[in-house]
Amino acid sequence: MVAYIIRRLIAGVVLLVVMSIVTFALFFASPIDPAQFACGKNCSPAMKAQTAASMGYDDNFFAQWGKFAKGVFVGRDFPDDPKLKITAPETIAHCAAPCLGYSKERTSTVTDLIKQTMPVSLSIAVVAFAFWIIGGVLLGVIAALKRGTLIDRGLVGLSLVLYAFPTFFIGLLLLKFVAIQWNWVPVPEYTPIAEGGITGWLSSLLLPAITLAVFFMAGYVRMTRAFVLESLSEDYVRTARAKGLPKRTVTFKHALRAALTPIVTMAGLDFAGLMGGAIITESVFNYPGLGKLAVAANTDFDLPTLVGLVILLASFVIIANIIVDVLYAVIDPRVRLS
Amino acid sequence: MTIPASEMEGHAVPPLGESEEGVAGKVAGRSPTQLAMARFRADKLSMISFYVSCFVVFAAVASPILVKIGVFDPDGLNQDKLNTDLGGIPHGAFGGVSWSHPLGLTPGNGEDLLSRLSFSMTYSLGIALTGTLITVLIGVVLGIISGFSGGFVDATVGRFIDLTLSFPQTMMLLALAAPTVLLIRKDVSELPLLGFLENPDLANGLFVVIILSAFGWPPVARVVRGQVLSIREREFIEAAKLIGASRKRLYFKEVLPNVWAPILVYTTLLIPAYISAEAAFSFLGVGIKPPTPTLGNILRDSVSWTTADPTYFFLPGIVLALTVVAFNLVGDGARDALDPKTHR
Amino acid sequence: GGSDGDNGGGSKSEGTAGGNAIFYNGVRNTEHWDPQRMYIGRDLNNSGRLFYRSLVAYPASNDPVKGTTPIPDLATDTGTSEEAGKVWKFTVRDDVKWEDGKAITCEDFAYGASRNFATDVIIGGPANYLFTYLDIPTGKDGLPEYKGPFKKTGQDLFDKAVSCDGNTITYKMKKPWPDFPQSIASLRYLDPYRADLDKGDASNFQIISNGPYKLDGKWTEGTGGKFVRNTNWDAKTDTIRKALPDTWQFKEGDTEETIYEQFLAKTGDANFGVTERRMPPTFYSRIAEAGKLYTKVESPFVDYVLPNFNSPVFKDIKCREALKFATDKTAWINAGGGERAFTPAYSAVNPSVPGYEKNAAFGDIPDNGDIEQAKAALAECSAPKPVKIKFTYSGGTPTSDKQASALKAAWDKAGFKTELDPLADTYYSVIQKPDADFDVTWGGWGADWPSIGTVIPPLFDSRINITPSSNGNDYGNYKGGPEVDAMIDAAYAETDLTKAASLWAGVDAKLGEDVAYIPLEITIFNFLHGSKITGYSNNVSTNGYADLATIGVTK
Amino acid sequence: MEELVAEAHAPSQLNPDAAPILEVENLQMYFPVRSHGLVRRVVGQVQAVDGVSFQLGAGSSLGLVGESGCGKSTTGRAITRLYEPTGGAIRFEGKDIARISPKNLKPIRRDIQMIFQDPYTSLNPRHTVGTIVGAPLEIHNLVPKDKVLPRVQEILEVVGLNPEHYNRYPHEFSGGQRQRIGIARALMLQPKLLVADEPVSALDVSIQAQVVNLLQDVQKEFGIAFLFIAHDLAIVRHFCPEIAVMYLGKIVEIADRETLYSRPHHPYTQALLSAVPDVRQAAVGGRRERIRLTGDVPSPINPPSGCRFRTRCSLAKEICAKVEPPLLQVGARHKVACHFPGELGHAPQTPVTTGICGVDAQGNTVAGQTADIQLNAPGYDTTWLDLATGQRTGA
Amino acid sequence: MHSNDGPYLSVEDLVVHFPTADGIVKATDGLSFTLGRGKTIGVVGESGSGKSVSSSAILGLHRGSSAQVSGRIVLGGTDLLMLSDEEMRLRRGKEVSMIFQDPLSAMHPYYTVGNQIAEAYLVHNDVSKKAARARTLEMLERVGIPQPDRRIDDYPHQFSGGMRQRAMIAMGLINDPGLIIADEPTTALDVTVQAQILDLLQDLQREFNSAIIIITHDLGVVAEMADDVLVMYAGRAVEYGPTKDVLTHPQMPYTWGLLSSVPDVQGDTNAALIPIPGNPPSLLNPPTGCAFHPRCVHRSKVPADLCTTTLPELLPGSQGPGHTKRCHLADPDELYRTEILPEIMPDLIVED
Ligand SMILES: Nc1ncnc2c1ncn2[C@@H]1O[C@H](COP(=O)(O)OP(=O)(O)OP(=O)(O)O)[C@@H](O)[C@H]1O
Ligand SMILES: Nc1ncnc2c1ncn2[C@@H]1O[C@H](COP(=O)(O)OP(=O)(O)OP(=O)(O)O)[C@@H](O)[C@H]1O
Ligand SMILES: [Mg+2]
Ligand SMILES: [Mg+2]
Repeated sequence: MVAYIIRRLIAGVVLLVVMSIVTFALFFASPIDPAQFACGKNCSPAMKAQTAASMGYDDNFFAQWGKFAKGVFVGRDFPDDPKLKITAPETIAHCAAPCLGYSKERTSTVTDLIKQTMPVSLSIAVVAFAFWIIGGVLLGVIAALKRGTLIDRGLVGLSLVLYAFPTFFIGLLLLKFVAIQWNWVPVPEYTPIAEGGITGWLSSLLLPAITLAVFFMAGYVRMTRAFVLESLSEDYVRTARAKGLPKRTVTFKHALRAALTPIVTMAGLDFAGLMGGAIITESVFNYPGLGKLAVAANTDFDLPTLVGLVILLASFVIIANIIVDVLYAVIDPRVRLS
Repeated sequence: MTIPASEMEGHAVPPLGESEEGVAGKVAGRSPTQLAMARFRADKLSMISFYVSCFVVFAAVASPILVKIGVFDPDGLNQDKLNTDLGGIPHGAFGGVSWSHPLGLTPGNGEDLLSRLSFSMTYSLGIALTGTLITVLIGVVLGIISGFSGGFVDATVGRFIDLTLSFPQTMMLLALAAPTVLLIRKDVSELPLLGFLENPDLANGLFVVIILSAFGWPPVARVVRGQVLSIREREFIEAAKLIGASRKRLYFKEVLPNVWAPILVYTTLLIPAYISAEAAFSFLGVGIKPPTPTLGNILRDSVSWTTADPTYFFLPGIVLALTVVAFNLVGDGARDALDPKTHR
Repeated sequence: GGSDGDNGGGSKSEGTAGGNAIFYNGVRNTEHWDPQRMYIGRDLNNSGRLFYRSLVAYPASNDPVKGTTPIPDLATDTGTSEEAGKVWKFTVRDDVKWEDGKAITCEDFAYGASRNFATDVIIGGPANYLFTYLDIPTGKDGLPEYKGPFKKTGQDLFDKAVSCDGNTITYKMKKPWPDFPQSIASLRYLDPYRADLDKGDASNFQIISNGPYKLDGKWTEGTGGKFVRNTNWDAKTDTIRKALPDTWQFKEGDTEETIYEQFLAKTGDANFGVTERRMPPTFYSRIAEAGKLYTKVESPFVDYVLPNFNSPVFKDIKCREALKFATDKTAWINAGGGERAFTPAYSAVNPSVPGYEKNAAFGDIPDNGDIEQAKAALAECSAPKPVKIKFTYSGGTPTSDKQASALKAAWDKAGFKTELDPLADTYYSVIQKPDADFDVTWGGWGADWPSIGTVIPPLFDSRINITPSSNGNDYGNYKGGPEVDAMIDAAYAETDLTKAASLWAGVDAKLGEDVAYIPLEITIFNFLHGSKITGYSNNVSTNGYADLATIGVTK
Repeated sequence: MEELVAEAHAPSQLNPDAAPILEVENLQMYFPVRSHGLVRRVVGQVQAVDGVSFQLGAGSSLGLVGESGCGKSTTGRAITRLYEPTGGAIRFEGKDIARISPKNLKPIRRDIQMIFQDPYTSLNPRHTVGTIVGAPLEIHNLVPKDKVLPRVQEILEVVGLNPEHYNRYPHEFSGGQRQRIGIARALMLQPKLLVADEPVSALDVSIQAQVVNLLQDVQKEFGIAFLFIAHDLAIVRHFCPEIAVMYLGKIVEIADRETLYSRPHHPYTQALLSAVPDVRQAAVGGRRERIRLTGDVPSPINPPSGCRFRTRCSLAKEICAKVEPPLLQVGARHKVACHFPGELGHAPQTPVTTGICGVDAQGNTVAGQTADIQLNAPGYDTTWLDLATGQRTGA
Repeated sequence: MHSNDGPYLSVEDLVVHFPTADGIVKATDGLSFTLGRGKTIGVVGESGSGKSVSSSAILGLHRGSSAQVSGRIVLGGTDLLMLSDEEMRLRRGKEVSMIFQDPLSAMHPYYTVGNQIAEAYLVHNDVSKKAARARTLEMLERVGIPQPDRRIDDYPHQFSGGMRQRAMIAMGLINDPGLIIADEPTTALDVTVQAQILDLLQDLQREFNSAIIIITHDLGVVAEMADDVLVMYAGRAVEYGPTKDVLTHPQMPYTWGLLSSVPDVQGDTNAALIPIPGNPPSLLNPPTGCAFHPRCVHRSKVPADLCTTTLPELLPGSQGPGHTKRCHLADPDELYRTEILPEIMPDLIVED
């Protein structure tokens, strides 16, 4: 097991390296000049050249990647100009390891930006995850148990309809009506636990989390329903009934348990994806998370932030993948013990 | 309508030694596909959804023609029919419903909503279908190759899948949108035969298609690979090897027909997902740009007119929901029909 | 300019001190709080009203003249000029302090000015004016030979141009700059700066206040920040800022819809809020509902389209004229919200700028265009018919897209075949490329201070704009040639502001003849504010935006 | 009618003089076992088949029986060259095909065919019967395209299917009928050897006989040799004049039907036979006397040393753990791999193999003595070890 | 044959119908039999003849599905079909228990064997977990699992096929049920393992004096295990009686067919296999009259078209009242002796 995890971790690191090279290559091939953006609107060629030099954009692709990779381990200075270090060291931004780059547009290291925005995205992801997993699995089980009835059709139909609408649509409506016009909840504004306590934090996340949860829940209702139906027809469920177990035990302990494995797998990866910020939801509710940062960074083509974010999010997914695989082995003794 | 298989086993097939049943003429069997189609037809909800989907497809195909011959005018302005003092809300009830504009007008410019909704199908469905096609194509090819070859090839494709999945899709979508579209319009369109990509709508549409398929294929590949893995183990594959079948025959004659069903199901479910995706992308300003009508573009505009022009707000939403739900139900129906197990 | 709307300057009731006010920045984030880097009207106004004081500033006034006439702020007077405006001297008050209690010195001003020259660090600001005027030689790369306080290259050149003598700071110019104080009052680029706290790039969001409020904690891009009272600010030294609320919360990222729904719902914190975002047309039907919260005022901005002089089509004056005649301002305005949102413009210069004249080239054309003349001109246009053109504009909002398609409809009616090319993120980077592939583009501008000299040269003087890799603000790649260059120089040289204004008007007329641009409209600001706001006024001195100097809140 | 049927499906009889069509010598088939470690190196081998030798006469049948996982199918698959054997020789008509390249395999394919166990997975559900049965002709380009169908119908007739049903799909047929389709496909190329891997064990009892009879008919009509794999001892007995019993990858006993079923010499064969429930017991009531085997079959990854059966054998002695018993010929057509071979209850007290293996009774190597017969040779010698006398005798 | 106070289990006119989209599947149609404590009944028949469905009905497993179950299933004096779902549940696993065919799929892969067995004990007995575990260990020991204290925490996939079946038996017997239904308990196993399991079942039956219904394809298993045998065809019993009687003097052509289509390990190697022609009928539209008539080679020996039109009653034949059959043939014994037996067991003729 340990060897297996180590093997997966090494593979993950390799994947991350390849992934970062591909990312660099993609952005390097871009016909958009990042220096132009970093330099701003009133920018002469000379100014642009200076900016490019200070950000290292004037290097070739491999050198840029090399510097980035080095920065991750030992940190980096922006600009890395020995002369300036003497005349005005205070104007040099030091980006400590693990350095994912320095954003000239946001005048901050990418690591700091991520530190700032990450808690928000994580909060939304956690609460939304709780909503959709509990809601999706519960409704899915109900639909499966009431198969063919009006309840089943209603649940599946509703989840389909909700799924049909893009998140921004649902989010905007929730914001406009539930929060503002009907004033059932305050207009969501991210409140960290440190400020608002658990309840403040939770209530500030209500609408964005519901928006996201609705989107994901649709899939989970259908998925859970299908898996539970499948496992209800398994022989071991028949065995459980033949033992005289109460229906609840049969459903939850036996049928759902097996159905949960693929759901957990899916959920783990979905959650990892979400940690990287629900771009649309964060935009709709003006939540200063990774997703909004990504949108902003994209607006001014803030290359270091974009690249940093992409690589960070990729590592989330890769790690989640490993965790899910390990989890899978933990859940399923057939995998664990073979 | 369905002839139960067990009945045939009982009677239609002559038992050994009974020569009396010398049925004259050819007895054509019903292929699994035909049976699935019969099952599908028997499901009312699926059939209704199928008709709705067909109607949508019809609208998508017919709209450009109707625009050409002047029946539809999605870009025609009717500002004179708007109340400019109220920010351009159409005069008249229900968003300016009239004989010439059966679904009313859009606020602001007074374009014909029916024309726009109908024409939007051409783009939205065009993107969804092309995206699905490419996604499935990549997925199927890689899935079959990796599933059948196993070993190194399989591992490589597996890593490639991991790599693809590790990219944050929406972020890449955002970050690559502008540069890629620029690239397509500038450089790609200079290639022979690709001149049409200079058109911004096509270039933007292509970009969405590229993103959808670039990130959409791994699940297809996984599904197909899984199928191929199990089919590879079936004895009929060994039987085929034993009669000396070539690799080509194994792939295309023995394996491929057996993976069609899951592919088809996946395809039908991918289309509505991509229609929704296009709508979501347009919120981020990615994809075909307004004023060209796509479901996403219209919805994005209409969602801010909730109170000012409720007709304009509701109609596009209903059309999108109906389309996506219909396509999804067709997919569900196809799955049930193709996999009789779920029928039980 | 000034107030000519329904409610003009808004409520005039005097407020009382205390309470917490909110400013909604909206979806457009503040890019810089570094005084030398700011160039967005909203931020220039707000910072000047709350935490950055300059040598001179505009009083809070709705009067077109009073509101644009500088009064002393950190300086003891409005400055004295010598050599017909080539030398300017200001004396800094000795009773003003930074937020940490240190006195504001003349050196701080000199240092602030020097930062403009660090063109690799202090990016984005209006330093161009200093490069044009300040007596520092220009190097081969077109940039001043002084490289700013970080590199210190050519420091002596700067020290000669800007010097301190006790509390008196002297600025030496290459050529006369009669409205120099107005530029100081309008922009923040000659604000003082603390050399000991300067971290260059990293100071972008650092606020070293000398006004009534100081930043509490950090500024977070995309979220905003909170301003609290600066105890080292002495109200006695300041005649402009009332500083009524105890705190000012700046919020970034909300959409217009969210902000305005909240104003209308009159619930929650938004009651204490004001914004710079204009009311979207979707809310026009609910203006009655808003009652006194609604204000409307003509803005100092003008929107126009620019034919690209590098495009094969619009190289030809006839083609440009055809476009001019075909342009339907009314349709554009209607698509954007109607008369409530815009009023037709007849020059790139806003009527509020002194010396404004209707540009003859555009004045006589009906607002909805002249299709016959357009067709006639197009017939003479050398481009192959139908004339295919590409309109690249800053899209991304449903309204801008609607306006573009309205414009397209009109142009197409005259015989053009228009392709719409909305760009969101990449807009400026695309159109600033001289070889960019578009035929028409969109632009909007407001004078940096009430002088046509801050409109025409920044937009159309090819010498300061066009370089091999960028066209600066001259998106149409217009090159006036020696004739126009000479006219511009003459206008600059004229020290009598009234005379100068008429010279500028001449330049504008020439631009009209060349169809260097086609004016569309003047934006009308439609605003709502929170119901608990007092002293709300869309002052001329703050470009028609809410003047935060006078605003208070009731509890 | 019954008489006719009975006559038609007479079981094949042993023809000792038939020329061998297939000779398998010391066949080995190992599957690598990979570790879960950092590097997935091979950590072991599943010794699925380990040194199997036998001979099959033309037109004859050899039965292969044994418990699940003992390597029956693997042997069959290696012979049809679905697997490439790890070691040993497979001589088909005298030619070793064990290592033949895939390219040269194609002509062999025509001669060696297989009938599969599972009638549900052995037919491609997306092909019509005509396609399935006609495929061999197409692939080998044996007849012109327009002649394929008549040929298919002909063969369908032979296996007792309605020839008009050529364009039906497998799912429209019952299990027994599907098995007939599979047989038809195998017959299409007129093979000389058919490997039937549990051809009836997936079928309903009432259908089994149909298929078994058909196979017998086919064998008779076309003179096909059968390698008949099954775990049902009764069916094998019915079908094959000669039977090999496998245990854990090895043949433990091979003999003609009469000998094997009435005088089995290997304790495993004896246990196996005694475990089969018998309908005739109804007349007596209660259970049959049986030899109770304890424990499970060991893993083929780590087979026991010496005799692989010793862990479950009541006769096992020291020598069994040390020395692997050779497949010793103890009758004209009877070989057994046991140190203590003998009829039930008559096992010798001392190992009979000491001389042959060159060891003493405890299994320790005796210096100077070497094995004096060639082990693992397919087929039978003219002389054998007479257990009663301990001498080599001949016919 | 049975004690005076009536049989332990008595199934009367059991009907199980499944309404489906294509029509009603008559899986079991009027099945009756009785079983005393300590006795075994063997149920044989082709695939799809309704064996499993009938036994599931006894356990009440069709409750909650769309199946229509009618008739009477009297177990120890109570009609199980009259019980409420909850009352039935409390009897399931306690008074009646079932051993399934494929123990791998019949056990939950995620729970340990011990857990699953203990669960069956805990649900019917108010005892501590510890006590349940002790009881589980005892049962595992009893069914012959070596080192039960080590294996109790293993998962099903870690057990071999035979051990899994033993564990299933332990699970079925842990509450000392009066009736055990074993649905093809050895079909997936090798002969040697099958022998072990059958031995075990018999030992346990003696120990607990339980009644066993054993469902199988294998007439040999029935011959060795069962006191009575019930031959099913198309949802109905076609022959029913004491095993010895039925297997030595079968009176129904279908039973003959079953006997003649499997060879015998001890019989004459020259004996022919006589298959039953054709295929089992559809339960949607079972043939009229005797359901077996389309496959019956002796049909011609019955006058008129009785076989095709009239369903024969299950009536005692020449072998006494305990041996019933469903056939129109006038003298099946004679037919069997003269025509069938010489073919399939020629060696037995002399004895007879
Ligand atoms: N491809 C393979 N890779 C690894 N091990 C294999 C493979 N095929 C078979 N084995 C192993 O080889 C052994 C023999 O398998 P084989 O299928 O030949 O047995 P069998 O006698 O046919 O059994 P059964 O009666 O269950 O069909 C088994 O232990 C099996 O697990
Ligand atoms: N839930 C159900 N719905 C419809 N038909 C069913 C259902 N369950 C069983 N059947 C049908 O009832 C018939 C009898 O099935 P059953 O499982 O009792 O057969 P069996 O005798 O046990 O066969 P096998 O030997 O294959 O186990 C079959 O035709 C089956 O298809
Ligand atoms: Mg096998
Ligand atoms: Mg069954």
